[in-house]
Amino acid sequence: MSTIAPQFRLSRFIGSLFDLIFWVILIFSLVGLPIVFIVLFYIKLPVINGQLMTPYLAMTWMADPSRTLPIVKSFMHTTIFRVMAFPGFGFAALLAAATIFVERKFLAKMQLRVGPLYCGKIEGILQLMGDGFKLMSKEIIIPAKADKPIFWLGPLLFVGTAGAFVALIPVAPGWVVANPSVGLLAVFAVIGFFPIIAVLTAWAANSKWTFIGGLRALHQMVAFEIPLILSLLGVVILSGSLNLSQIVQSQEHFWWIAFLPIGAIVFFITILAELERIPFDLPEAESEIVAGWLTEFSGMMYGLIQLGTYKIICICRIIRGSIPWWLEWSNGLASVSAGYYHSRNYNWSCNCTLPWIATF
Amino acid sequence: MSSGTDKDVEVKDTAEEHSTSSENTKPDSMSKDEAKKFYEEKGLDLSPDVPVKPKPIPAFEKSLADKVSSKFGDKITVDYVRADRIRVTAKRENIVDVAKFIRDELKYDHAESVSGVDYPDSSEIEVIYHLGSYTDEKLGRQIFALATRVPREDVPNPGSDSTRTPSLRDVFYSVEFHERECFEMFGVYFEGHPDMRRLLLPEDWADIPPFRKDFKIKGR
Amino acid sequence: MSNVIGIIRALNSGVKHLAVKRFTLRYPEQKLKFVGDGFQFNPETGVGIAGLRGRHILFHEHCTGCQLCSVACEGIAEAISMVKVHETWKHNKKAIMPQIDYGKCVFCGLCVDACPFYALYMTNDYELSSFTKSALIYTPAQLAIQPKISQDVEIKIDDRGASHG
Amino acid sequence: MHRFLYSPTGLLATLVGEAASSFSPILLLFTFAIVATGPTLILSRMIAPRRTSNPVKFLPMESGQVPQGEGRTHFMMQYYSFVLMFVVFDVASIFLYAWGSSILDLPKSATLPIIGFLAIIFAAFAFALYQAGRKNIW
Amino acid sequence: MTTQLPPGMHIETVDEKIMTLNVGPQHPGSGHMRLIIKVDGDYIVSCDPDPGYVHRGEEKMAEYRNYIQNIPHLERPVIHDSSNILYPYCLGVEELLGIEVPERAKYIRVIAAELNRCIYILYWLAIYGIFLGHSTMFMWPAGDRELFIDLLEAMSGARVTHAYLVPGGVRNDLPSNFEERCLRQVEYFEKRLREYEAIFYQNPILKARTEGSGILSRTDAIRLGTTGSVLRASGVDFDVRKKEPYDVYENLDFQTIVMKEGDSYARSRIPYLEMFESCRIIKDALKKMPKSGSVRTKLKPNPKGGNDEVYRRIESGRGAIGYYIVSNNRPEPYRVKISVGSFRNLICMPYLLKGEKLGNMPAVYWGLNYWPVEADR
Repeated sequence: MSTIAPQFRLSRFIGSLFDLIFWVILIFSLVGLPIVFIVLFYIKLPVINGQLMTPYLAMTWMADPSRTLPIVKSFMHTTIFRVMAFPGFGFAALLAAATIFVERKFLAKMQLRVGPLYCGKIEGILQLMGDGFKLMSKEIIIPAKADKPIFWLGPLLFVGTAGAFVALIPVAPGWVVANPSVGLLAVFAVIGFFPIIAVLTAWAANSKWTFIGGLRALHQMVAFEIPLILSLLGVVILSGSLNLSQIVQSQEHFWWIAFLPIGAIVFFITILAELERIPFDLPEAESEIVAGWLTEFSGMMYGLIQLGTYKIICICRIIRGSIPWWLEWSNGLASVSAGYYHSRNYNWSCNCTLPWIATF
Repeated sequence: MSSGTDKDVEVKDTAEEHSTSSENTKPDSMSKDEAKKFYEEKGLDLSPDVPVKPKPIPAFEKSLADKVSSKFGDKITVDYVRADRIRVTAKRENIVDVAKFIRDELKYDHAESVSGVDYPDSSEIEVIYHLGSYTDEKLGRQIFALATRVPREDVPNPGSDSTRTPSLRDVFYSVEFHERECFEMFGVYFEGHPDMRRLLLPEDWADIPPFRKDFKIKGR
Repeated sequence: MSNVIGIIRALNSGVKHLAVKRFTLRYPEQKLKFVGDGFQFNPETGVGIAGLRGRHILFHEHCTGCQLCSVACEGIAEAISMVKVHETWKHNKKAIMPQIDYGKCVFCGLCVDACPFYALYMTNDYELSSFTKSALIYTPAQLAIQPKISQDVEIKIDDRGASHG
Repeated sequence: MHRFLYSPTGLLATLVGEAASSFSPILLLFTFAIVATGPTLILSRMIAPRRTSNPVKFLPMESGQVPQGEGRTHFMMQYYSFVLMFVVFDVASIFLYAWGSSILDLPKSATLPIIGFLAIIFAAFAFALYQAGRKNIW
Repeated sequence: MTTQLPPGMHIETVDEKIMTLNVGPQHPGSGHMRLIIKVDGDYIVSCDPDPGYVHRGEEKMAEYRNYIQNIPHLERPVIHDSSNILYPYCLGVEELLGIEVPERAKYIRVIAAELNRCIYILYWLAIYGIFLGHSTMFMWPAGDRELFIDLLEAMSGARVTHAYLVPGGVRNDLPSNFEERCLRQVEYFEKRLREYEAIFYQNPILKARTEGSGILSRTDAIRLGTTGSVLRASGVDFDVRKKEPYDVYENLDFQTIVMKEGDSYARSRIPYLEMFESCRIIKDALKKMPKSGSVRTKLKPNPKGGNDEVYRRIESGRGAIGYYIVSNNRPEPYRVKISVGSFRNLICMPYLLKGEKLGNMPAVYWGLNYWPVEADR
């Protein structure tokens, strides 16, 4: 009998099943139920057919189809729906997944490969899901002298900040989670968060490679921050507003890129650097400093970071759309450049997923 | 797989047959000593396979060798002069002078390899520098083998026994790593080498230098 | 400016390959076609006949149990050992034949070169993986089986690039 | 009540409240993202194997060697000049935004001081770049 | 040793600021070897190569096996350039034993060696690409390598470790339609090779990363005894195939590629241009090859050399490979010394990396054409 794979034992299997059920119930009752109540507290319950909607009545929507549509409609205008689903988290996560898949597939085409093929029968469409499960079932190893709380917090903060980034983006007229009057400054504020997280986790991991990588991430993001900010100044002057929705509305007739081509190019280059894409991949240069500040992350922690990264890519793409410099042609350029120059990350994506966002 | 099922069935048979056969057929099959004897009976009794043909000594190589021998006289011995190959053996006291002469007068400018050869019968280790030239067009196809012999001790203690020779690192810079390799593999200490450390062997190697003839490979 | 042109040319070069044929062998579905039936040897001329050096095939009717293959293998991989077989051949008095351990074999084919009786050849079969080490040891009976193989894909070259099949 | 609303304190409170209401969804989405993805870590912790038998496994990555020295050290990063420039000009750029967003409402003569401001900034920037280029490492 | 520091740079060796990095043996930017690199910020202060992780004692093993049995294990250090590392061994043993090689076998050996050189360079180029973050350049050469592997497999019967060259010729004759197939694939490959130019070699990003980094001057290249593409990138016109032509290289039409710059870009470009020359050699050899004839001289079962020694060398993808074989009337050689290009180029590494930026390390390291397994032997 091999020592690597011990023999299957039914009793242990059943025991672990009960274990799992116990944990699920415990977590649901400790975390899930409070969340449900918080959510119910925030949702403004509608009045339907003359009576106030209660959670218990809402439970009956399946039994009474006439009640369904009003409930859904009213739910769609709540903040919580925006946060969770459409312009918010779920939508961004879906976009990120689509980005990863399309990028992998098209890169493979350029490199004379086939890309994901077998998982999910049709062109490997389930590959990402498989990767997710794989990452989830991998062991999380935390280095010995690491600063454990910060190390655990790193990926969560990263994903959370990427989510906060999502909140600022107008996806369609009226469809935006948060609409502050100085939205553009808020974007810069959120972008400024990422190097802090990088340095924090890099310092916490107590490894040389993460340390160098984190410092490089910090320096790179800082170095490209001013060109990024200045490149958007022209748009602000022309549209006379810092609100993203107003910037979008101000160019219904023509795009500001006609007046600001240089700023557009600067923006494109700096956003590449902010996203640590090739050729600005100094913080993660894998042939010199193993994976930069991601070196010590393993398992699902790494998965969360990747999720956050791709979410930021999508958001930056939509920003390019909502400050419409980067319409079709620029998206095309980005996608093309992705293919020729690596790889792992680049936003191929750009044109291929939901181009209508850019053109509304 | 062509015969997957067949193979699975026959696995047990194979194992059994193997174990039994190794006992039964041991005298039949040829063991290693016998095989060696077989070689010696077949091979060594015969005359050498090399047809001995007297080859003309090429003039250009001869002139190079003459330059060295006229300079150093009987301090060196010219072992052979062949087409493109010259071999000279020098004493270890004057190998640096010979090497300097070869570099400055004959225009050989780099070492291709430094090899040691162990001769336990004469209790000597030979160190051979194969020198080549990039700068001189005519020497492009020439290899100058400069050899020296150092005493060999039966119980080696690399670095602190009499197996030592002057390093040529100051003459030919390129021998640096080659001499380090020769040091760990044969225990020849090169005096004057700035960085005489182990190169390929692990740090905790505690056996005798492995390329000596008395270091036997396991099972041979 | 030259940098911009260089980048654009590189992009163009990459994009052109979107429409080029894939150069990927989808292995379990497609298998490469090899030259001939495997590596064989002509002891009279001392020259081999080209072919893939895969698993061996042993012709029991030719094998004399001379151990030359085993001796040849001794300094290389020590994969061949001579075992007793329960067969009676007139020319194989000792009734021993080679048994090959594919966990050790390096597929150099020098055993085939050593065989003077046309008894040991190599075939196109290269799929030898197994779950246990002992299943990699092939007895003379297993070595006698002609493998069934279907290998039909070749590299094809046309205007739209090279592809398999 | 009305008196309070139009008092300076009340106006400030309104402003703060509006700002909070427009920014609070950001915070909400931030928390939601953590709440939605955090359980995957817990799930991973539950289903993934956890073997603590070999302490070598928990060493930081050092290419297969036992680490020498600390990971957290004083470390010189030669691109310090970029950070310095960032600190200086990030603040300046915020003034530019304040000017830029309201330029359509300002009189034309308001452009002159900003041009002077820009001139000073660019001169300083050019000097900083020159200094940064002069020394290879800072 | 004089260091080549960037102008105006003064490294103060204060211990607190210096960080020691172990690049290797488990590092994406190293092979099976270790570079102990000390960095001061982003600059490398010193580099100490520590090879030996894959040392197998091939030279010792060769003393226990006879001349034919040495063939399979001697090609193991460089399995993707196996014909070339066997070539000098065969030449040396032929000289020791006084064997004449048939004319056709000489041409076949040259073709095999050139095909193998292309296989090696493509492999090398693929890793060069991925080291610089260019994943397209990783996939393309790795895929196109299949063309040559296919040809050599048809020739020799094995895809990677061929064991095809033997003292006295080659193991087997070419298959029937080999020449036509070889011509077709080599011509297609030349077409593919030209496509590498735009995407990789003329790419401004690659040029920015490699041009001017790790400069090895002509005098230093000679003094350090480098070989192969490293030497030719520094402006020394030396190729064993031209200077000391073995087998039929003197009849074939090709030229040596020499560049003067001596930087990483030149070192990366020379192997690429040499692949064109290899294709030329293959086509020329196919044309000039005798269409029929013997390909192997029959040897005695256990040939043994006289009391003699021989040093033969050839040019491989990584530089000159020299075999020093001593024999003493035995079927086994008394001593075999393999002098390989990788080991000779290793000495450049501390020299070139000192004062470089850490980001230039992969380009300089892999540009030296260093193959750890071969260097350790």
